[in-house]
Amino acid sequence: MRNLSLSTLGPLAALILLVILGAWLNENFYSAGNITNVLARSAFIGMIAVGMTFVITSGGLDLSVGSMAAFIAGMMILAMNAMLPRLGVGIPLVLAGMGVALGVGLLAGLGNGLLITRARIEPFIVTLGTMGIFRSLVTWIADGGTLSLDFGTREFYRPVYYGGLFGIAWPIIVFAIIAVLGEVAMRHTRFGRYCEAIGSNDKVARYSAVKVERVQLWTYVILGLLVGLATILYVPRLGSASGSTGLLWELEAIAAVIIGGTALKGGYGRVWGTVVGVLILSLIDNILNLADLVSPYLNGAIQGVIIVLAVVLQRGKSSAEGR
Amino acid sequence: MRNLSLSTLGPLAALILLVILGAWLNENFYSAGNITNVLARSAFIGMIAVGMTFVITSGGLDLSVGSMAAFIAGMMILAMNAMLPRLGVGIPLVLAGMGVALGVGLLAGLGNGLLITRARIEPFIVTLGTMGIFRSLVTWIADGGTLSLDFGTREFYRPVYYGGLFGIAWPIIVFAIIAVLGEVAMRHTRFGRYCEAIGSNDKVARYSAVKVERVQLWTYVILGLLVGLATILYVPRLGSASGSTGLLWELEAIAAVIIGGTALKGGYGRVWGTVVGVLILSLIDNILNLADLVSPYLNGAIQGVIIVLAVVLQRGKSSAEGR
Amino acid sequence: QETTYTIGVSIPSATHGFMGGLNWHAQQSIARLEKAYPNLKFVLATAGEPGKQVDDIEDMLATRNIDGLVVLPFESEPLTGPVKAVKDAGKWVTVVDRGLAVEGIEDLYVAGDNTAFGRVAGEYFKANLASGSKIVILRGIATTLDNERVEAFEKAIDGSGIEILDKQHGNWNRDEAFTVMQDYLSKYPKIDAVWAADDDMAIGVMEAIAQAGREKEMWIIGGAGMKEIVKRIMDKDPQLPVDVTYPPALISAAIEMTALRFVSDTPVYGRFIIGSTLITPENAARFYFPDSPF
Amino acid sequence: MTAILALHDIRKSFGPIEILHGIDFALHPGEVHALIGENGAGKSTIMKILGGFLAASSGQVLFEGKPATYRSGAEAEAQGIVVIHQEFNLAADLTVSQNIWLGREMGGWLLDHKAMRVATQALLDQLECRVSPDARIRDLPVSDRQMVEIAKALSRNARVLIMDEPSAVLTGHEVEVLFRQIDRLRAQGVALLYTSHRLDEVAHLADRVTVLRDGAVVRQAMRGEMTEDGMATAMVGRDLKDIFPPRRSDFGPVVLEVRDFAVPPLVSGIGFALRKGEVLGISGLVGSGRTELAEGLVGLRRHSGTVLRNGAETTIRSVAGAAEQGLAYLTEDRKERGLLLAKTLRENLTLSTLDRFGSPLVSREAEEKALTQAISDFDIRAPKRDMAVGNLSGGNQQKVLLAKTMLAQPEVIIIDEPTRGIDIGTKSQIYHFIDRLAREGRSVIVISSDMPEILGLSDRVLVMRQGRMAGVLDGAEITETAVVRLVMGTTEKAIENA
Ligand SMILES: Nc1ncnc2c1ncn2[C@@H]1O[C@H](COP(=O)(O)OP(=O)(O)OP(=O)(O)O)[C@@H](O)[C@H]1O
Ligand SMILES: Nc1ncnc2c1ncn2[C@@H]1O[C@H](COP(=O)(O)OP(=O)(O)OP(=O)(O)O)[C@@H](O)[C@H]1O
Ligand SMILES: [Mg+2]
Ligand SMILES: [Mg+2]
Repeated sequence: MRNLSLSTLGPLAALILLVILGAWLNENFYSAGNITNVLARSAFIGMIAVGMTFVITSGGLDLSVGSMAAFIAGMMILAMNAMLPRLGVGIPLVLAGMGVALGVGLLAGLGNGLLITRARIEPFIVTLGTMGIFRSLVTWIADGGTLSLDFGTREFYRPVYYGGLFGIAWPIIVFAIIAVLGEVAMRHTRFGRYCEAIGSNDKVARYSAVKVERVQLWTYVILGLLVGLATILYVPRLGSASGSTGLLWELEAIAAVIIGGTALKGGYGRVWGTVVGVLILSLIDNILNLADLVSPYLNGAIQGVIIVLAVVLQRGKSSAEGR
Repeated sequence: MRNLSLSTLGPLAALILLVILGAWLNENFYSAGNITNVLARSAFIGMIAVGMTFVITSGGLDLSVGSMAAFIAGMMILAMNAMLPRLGVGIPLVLAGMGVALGVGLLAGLGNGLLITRARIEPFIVTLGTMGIFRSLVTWIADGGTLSLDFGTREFYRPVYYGGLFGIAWPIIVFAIIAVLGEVAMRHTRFGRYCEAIGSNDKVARYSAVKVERVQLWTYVILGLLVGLATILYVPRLGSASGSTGLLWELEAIAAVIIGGTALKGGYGRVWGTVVGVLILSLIDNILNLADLVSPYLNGAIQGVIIVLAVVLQRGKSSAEGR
Repeated sequence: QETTYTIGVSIPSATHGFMGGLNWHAQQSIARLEKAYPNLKFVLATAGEPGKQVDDIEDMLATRNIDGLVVLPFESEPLTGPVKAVKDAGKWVTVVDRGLAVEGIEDLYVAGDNTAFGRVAGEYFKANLASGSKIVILRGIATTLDNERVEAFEKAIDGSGIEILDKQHGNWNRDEAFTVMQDYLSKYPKIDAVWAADDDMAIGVMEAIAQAGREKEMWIIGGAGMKEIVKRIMDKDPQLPVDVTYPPALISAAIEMTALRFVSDTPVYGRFIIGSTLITPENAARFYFPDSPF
Repeated sequence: MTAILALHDIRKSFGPIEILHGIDFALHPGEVHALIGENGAGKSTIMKILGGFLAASSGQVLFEGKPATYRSGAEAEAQGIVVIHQEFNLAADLTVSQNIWLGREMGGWLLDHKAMRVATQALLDQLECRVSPDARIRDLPVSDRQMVEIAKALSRNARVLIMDEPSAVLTGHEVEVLFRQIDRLRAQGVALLYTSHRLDEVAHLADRVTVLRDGAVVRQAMRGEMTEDGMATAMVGRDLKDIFPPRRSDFGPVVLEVRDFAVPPLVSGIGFALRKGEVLGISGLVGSGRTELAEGLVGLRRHSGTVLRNGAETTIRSVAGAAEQGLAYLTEDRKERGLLLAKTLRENLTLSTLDRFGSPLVSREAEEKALTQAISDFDIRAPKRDMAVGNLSGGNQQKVLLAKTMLAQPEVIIIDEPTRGIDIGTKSQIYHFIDRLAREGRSVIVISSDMPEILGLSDRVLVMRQGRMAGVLDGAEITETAVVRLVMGTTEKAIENA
């Protein structure tokens, strides 16, 4: 427990500093509306990043998640529009759409996972390839434009993003559940333990009766499912998908994982850290929008500086331990 | 020697298949003009990828090279335009511009390297940060638009890209020299040996009196210099720099390195492989332009499939060895 | 047997709604013209960044034996040299939308009017807002043409007493516009109008406003002429009183005129500026193309 | 004779725990000094301090009578102090030759590959090691890696050579080669420091012996002043008798039978039957294919042939499959295949049997209980319970590995080099543990390069030579000469058996 707190402290400290900064820059920062906005927006990347934590912990990588999200969104919209005449606007249609999203996500993750574990190709290459494939497919299906959900369906589906329970938006609730499940899975289940073991030394894991390929395959499948889940919450937001949906989400998700203290080489995963990392990233955006610091051209530079600083804070703490 | 030929064979086979495909699709593929075009445009990514090979071999990573190229191009153009009144259009001006490019490249690489080796922050995070920083700075300096080289200067400078020696374009010559130097450095010098040793096991390297931090720092500095060199050849081609210069070059360079057979985890570097990887990537683009295979929307998908296939070919050979 | 001609078309790839529409129109025109004129062949290439576009043009020249080139430069400066090389090789050159850095290279220039695009929007704001009104702006991807539009807009509202609260980049992207607008709404208790500068961004903006429940408070002007937006103007949506055109179909005009150069004797040299006009509920039907993806 | 390298009142702590309590100690040119002690006594720590790899918390290191000036292993090496580490210090992706010359490559701007290869070949020849200079370390078995380590040390022209259990992973012949080199260096006036848990080696080699117990020197003696028993007693602090348990005699039915088993390319034609409650020893030279056979049996390598478990034919394709059949294998390579060095004792202990610690949630409590049990069963000396396994002493790592494999309570257990690097006191405990397993009705296959171990433990001995069975010895047939004859191939029993 002690070393957990020590090393999570870094990103957490950065997060707290950002919150203080935000509040100081703009009094509306603390408003329920703004907090809801920031958290709900984090939810997509957040869920994906939780899945990515397992992939990276077990020594893998997935560059395709952003385009996979676009692809899933496209397929989901297409499927819902196609089923509309038969099912009519209503819960069955929405459930069917969700099923399609999860199914496509599962298949996409399975595809990545099989290429990596069966054909034994580097995860970087496989997912770089599928990244191009998914994105092209969406653009192609959308004919270069935007796939839009039927207007009536959309109105019905909207509350899945904008509605909530006890005043808490659905994306936030779902993200929280996924984060808790992820943390439990990483710390307290065999699966998480196996991921860490494989990432530390896959040979040792194999000699210890761990089904290395199967666990790795599962990490990609779970990630695919989580991308599907993220898409389910994403589609009601704008009701559309295009070639630019989910652009660079992969980089953001990976960055969140690494900022959170998971090792890029695998062997050590921290789901809480990832959640903190995601929040840091979306807070930076929020604060840059709320404050009139400098030219908006420099937003990227400030983002870069804060990311590096957040990690410096963390490393400052843990490098004392010598790692 | 034998295992070298075995594992280089894969990407090489893919390259040869692509060449055959290209020739079959369009008889102009073999024309001197087309070959020059393909080789010359590979030169930018090529030189950067050669530098990236050393970074990755020694266990590092650099995501910032694309934005670094944009930044260097911007600074170079700014400097040349500023010096124009004093130096006038001529060789001194071009040389001064080149000096600026190499200088800025060196400093940028040094910055990355120092943050990674002194502050001990993950290369992924550092270079993700500087990636944002460099790109923002260019956009900011260009005020959201484009920085352009004075037209007269540009006309004078043009031959550095379009001219050549004995009918071979300068970028090709320079790339070839860099590739040969890189291969020699990797295989036949202490530096290359140390890179492999550090990537394989930095503790062992340190025990063996290898100055680990210094070698790692050098890999980033050299990469910075090579980005500078690539920019020197790039600026006369496009004569301008903007926020979209060098977009995604980092991904292409890393992909070339991995396709070439260098291990992403470090410890094993192959410069020849990288060169083959770069050629594969630019041939794919060229071939897609040679024929109207499919909807241009699907280019990305075809690219993805070919990248994965190229690596499957290679792994097919080497997985027999059991790794 | 008449001679066949090959025309290269080089445009940016469909990374946002407007470009998506432009890609669609390009493909439609090509299909139509190839059917109408069997002796015309087209080569279409799309690029995600200026360097790739230069590659494409080089490849067309070296391997596809093009007789003419229709190009929408990703950026003016970097494309100037390569397009000039095409011209110097004796080919026909049509430049679309973004002019080259050096004048007089192209045979035909077909463009929208970025200055007018900003100005027309600005004039509408000036005419319909009281002095002291507060507005926010969403900018596109940081480029020269975005700068031109914003400058023209600011110049047009000059002296009206309208206050621009903020102008951040939404990068012509729905999601980013949504995020930026959400934060604007948190930051500013009172906003009277939004210049979203692009219809894709307008959609994101409207969602954010709907979420905050502030639909009554402000209206939005987008830009380009996306079918959904035009439809809502036709339906007299109070939130979307008007739109400013910047039709992606201008690529069709350019391709067709270039084709005419090869299949007929019609003189097509010159500059054609397709002005930006205001879409109002009255004239909206003329701008409505339900089949276009944009 | 003056000391070339000496320690004066050295203390060393890791965190709050003091490991060494005031060590005094000297090395003299032309002398082999042996350092012995139980696992975790602090031998490796002393050697690292001498070699500049660790700084002492207090006290002085004297080199040639003056306080040592070196600050790192590399600097020490430049002054002629060379260490062969207990854990391997080789870069796995590099070749033998590249590793040996790492940091001191030959050639000017360009490396002189040929010179290095030739020099490497000469070193390997000197060690009678048949490894190719161009082989990658990754592909070498542990014994060959150890020989490369030795070659690397020899290439350094040491004035002081410090060897931390160099013989632990070597077999008889290689140990002889090593001893010849040690004799040669001693004659050249090199000061040598040597540790080993094989006390016969110590008695044979050492001119001077220092006995360490719990981080303090308890005895020093010159050659001939101390018997092997005396050393063992001084180390452990009590008399040791009956290292080996008494023999068992009642065996049950055959639980594992193997027919015409082959693990390409090396191993073929293996057939044996293992009975309930039996200990089968497998002996052979390094490279005779014992490890490959074992790895084939548990599905880690592609294999062919028939395997019968309790009379029923089965196929085992993975360690997990083997576990389902009640088969477990303890690897000889604890660093690369046995333990996650960066993880804690607990995580390592339960890794292969995690499904027994609760589902879906793993019970931390149950794990901790298992760890407590393992620590006491195997006498694991860990300064802290939650430390990384990599920070344990070598012998204690081996104990963790043993505990981990035993936790699965396999019916049939294959143990590859069970007591590698384990001190004599604990060795005896492990032997009794194996005996207990057999008496509980489990069956054990012990692969060992330690002759007394094979002789003392086995009910039957299978000898392998060049991937084939050289013969099987039963009961009274098991004598040292009989085994050695089969191992070396001077008896022809192999042919009739195959
Ligand atoms: N980095 C470290 N952190 C904490 N404890 C350590 C560290 N390194 C060694 N120790 C502890 O110091 C003690 C002495 O270890 P050392 O390796 O010197 O023993 P040893 O005598 O060589 O034993 P063995 O015969 O098993 O190799 C052990 O208890 C070990 O766990
Ligand atoms: N002829 C060979 N071909 C391929 N690999 C071999 C060959 N001989 C030995 N090896 C390698 O050596 C390793 C150990 O060899 P082997 O199992 O034959 O040794 P062993 O008899 O168990 O001896 P020890 O355990 O004492 O090293 C194996 O894992 C294998 O990779
Ligand atoms: Mg030790
Ligand atoms: Mg063995």
